[in-house]
Amino acid sequence: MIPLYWWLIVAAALFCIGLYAVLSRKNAIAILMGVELMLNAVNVNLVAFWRYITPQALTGQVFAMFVITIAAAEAAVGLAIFISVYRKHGTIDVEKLDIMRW
Amino acid sequence: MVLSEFTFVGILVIVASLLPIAGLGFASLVRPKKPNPVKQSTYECGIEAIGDAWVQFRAQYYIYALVFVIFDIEAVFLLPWAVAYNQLPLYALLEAVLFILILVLALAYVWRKGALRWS
Amino acid sequence: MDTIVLWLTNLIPQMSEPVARLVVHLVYAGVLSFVAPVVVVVAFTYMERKVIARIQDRVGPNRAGPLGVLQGLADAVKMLTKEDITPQNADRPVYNLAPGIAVIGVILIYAVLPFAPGVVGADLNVGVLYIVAVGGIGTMAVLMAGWSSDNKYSMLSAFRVVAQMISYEIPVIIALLMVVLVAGSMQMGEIIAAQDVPFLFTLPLAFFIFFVATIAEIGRSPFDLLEAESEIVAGFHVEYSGMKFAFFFIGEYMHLFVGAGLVTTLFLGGWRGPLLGNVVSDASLFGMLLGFVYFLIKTVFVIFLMIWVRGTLPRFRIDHLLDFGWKFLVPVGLFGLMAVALILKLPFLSSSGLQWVGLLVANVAVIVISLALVSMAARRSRSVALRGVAGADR
Amino acid sequence: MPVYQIVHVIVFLILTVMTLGGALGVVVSRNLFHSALFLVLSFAGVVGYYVLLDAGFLAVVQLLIYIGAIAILILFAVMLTRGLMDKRQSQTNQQWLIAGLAALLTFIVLAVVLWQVDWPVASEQVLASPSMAIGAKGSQLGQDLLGTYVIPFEVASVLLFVALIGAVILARETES
Repeated sequence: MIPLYWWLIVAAALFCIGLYAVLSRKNAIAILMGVELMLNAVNVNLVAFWRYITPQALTGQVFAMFVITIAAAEAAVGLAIFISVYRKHGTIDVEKLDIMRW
Repeated sequence: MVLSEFTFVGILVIVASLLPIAGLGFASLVRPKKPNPVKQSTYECGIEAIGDAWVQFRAQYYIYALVFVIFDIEAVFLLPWAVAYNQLPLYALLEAVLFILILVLALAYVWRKGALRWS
Repeated sequence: MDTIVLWLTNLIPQMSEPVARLVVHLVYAGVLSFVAPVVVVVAFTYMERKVIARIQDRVGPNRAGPLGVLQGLADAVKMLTKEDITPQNADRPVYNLAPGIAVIGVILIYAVLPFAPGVVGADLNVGVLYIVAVGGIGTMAVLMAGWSSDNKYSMLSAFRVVAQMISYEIPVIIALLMVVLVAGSMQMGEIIAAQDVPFLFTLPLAFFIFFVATIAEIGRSPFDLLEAESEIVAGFHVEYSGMKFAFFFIGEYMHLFVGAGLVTTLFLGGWRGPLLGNVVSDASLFGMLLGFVYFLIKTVFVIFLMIWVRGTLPRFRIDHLLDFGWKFLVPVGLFGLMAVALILKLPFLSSSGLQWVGLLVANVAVIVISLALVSMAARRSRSVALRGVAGADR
Repeated sequence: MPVYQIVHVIVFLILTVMTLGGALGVVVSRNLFHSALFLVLSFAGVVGYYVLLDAGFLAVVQLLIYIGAIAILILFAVMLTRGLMDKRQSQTNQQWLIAGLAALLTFIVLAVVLWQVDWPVASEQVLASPSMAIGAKGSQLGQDLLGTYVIPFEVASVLLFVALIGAVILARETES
């Protein structure tokens, strides 16, 4: 069987790529994609821990299901906000959307 | 673990992806290839296309996708319930009905607000 | 599958069991991805043309071969030798990937479809959910094709088609939920085993919703907005030609067959039929053949129904189409689902015979009530509209 | 090592290339539509991971929700909000170098820690028979959801309700 830490390291790599996307991209939708990548990494971790440490109880899978639910709700609301902002300001570049700053 | 029930699905993905490759590969041997600018221009009913393909589309399409996502997740929660229904006591009925009713309420709200209207 | 593996290991004794299984899987996958498309497309385009011609009082194809049976092959040759034109500004990688993904997504659904007792690629525990999930791949292909063609019409059409496909996915899931609730399983084999009385008779509401929504998912008339020639040229695949167009076409007919096959499996008892199981054993090769014949008869009948619908009904308008899905099928389905769940828990309906009657009554009641409500609403909106016209006259 | 284990490792490596390659594609690609498609590739790799981890139900849920729903939503949003699609324009802000270093550093720290820790992995015979979320008949997951996790189950419904209403109000075209 594949050792547990392989899964964890892959998930960590996925998480960090997502983190980089969130920190560096200009476009709000690209930032949201980064967040989705991070949530996926978390899910891989949860399922890997379930499989290797407590395969008798379904806790890990149930948690992953709730994470997916929240990811979907977050994407739905987030993208709705972007569309609404785009309609008002004509851009979703987060660097230009700083009217709230002053 | 030794042979997951998904093994066949994996095999099918690989074999099925050979179909387009084989089809397009064979076709590229027999078909003619004489491109010219008129042929390769965008076809919009014969009129010359103005601008690129991007025009402002209605956000209404997005609303349908939104409602769809929410109901999709509901289904994911209800399917395990449906499979386990025979083993569950009576209160499972009430819990699930509550779950469904909240979503019916959401649908009713969106409907009343006119978000599902294609004006 | 087990029967075939056993037969193969008996035929070639040197072969070990896992190797035989792998060989059977590979051959079956090959049949599904290379033989099935050709057979399905040739057979059902011919059938569709003939039936539609009969409905419209024409003869249909009659030139290529006796009675025109070779028409499909002639079309295939034509498609192969057509030039492949790519628009100048197309997003090439995406443009080239889309048709392949469309056809692979459909072929993947065949993995869980039981053609005969024991003849199924993978009888997944989550079979029903798998069908819905894999259907989403087709949606992705449509969006890719519409976007990459760099054409306003194909993009508009992609939006429409995707809105339609996702809107009708929800009714499909609700109908499936009813089936799963009664069968107590998502596995196709178990669902067939639970149909001592086909679900068509115990869950007519689910059958109706699933049938209509399947037609819409496949995008056939009266839900063929993607091909509304008069409005959006020819849909998201305007810019495709030759073999790439052919793959969308193959995908559509493969989807037609698998949709009808799913209706058969979920509501008409699948490969079950008289003599099978009591006189002829399921596990024998003859039993498999008989089951396949039963499956094929039912599936062809369902396809005939779909063609009949196409020949009879006019096309929907996009707003009516979306309204029909969201404001009729979804709420009715949800109330039907709650009614079915209630019936299954009623203590005085504990015997299975009484339960079937109860389910039937509940289903019919939901259908009647919803139709009454709809006709009431329609009468009201009509009278409002009439009053508007009268007011305008005055 | 038995053959199936080798196959297992090969499949794992292919899936890793898909997942991480897709994720890198999301970050690197200048065309936002391509980014979204790379995201789908990455999700597809995760579907494979779940299958390898014997979580068949979650694999299908991932396919249904992430690829069938969330990715469609993102693609719709990309198609609805043009802007920043210009290939000549930079897609990253000025702090990309720092962000990259931070992400790399986080990864190195995490990888070292994860590699060093002695995980309390269950015994061989427990590992051999993981619990099935959904069996051919009956579902442990359904019993858990309506038993132990019934409150989160109902709260999820409320969350979806609120998300739907909020998102619809935000995204609606206001009549003018």
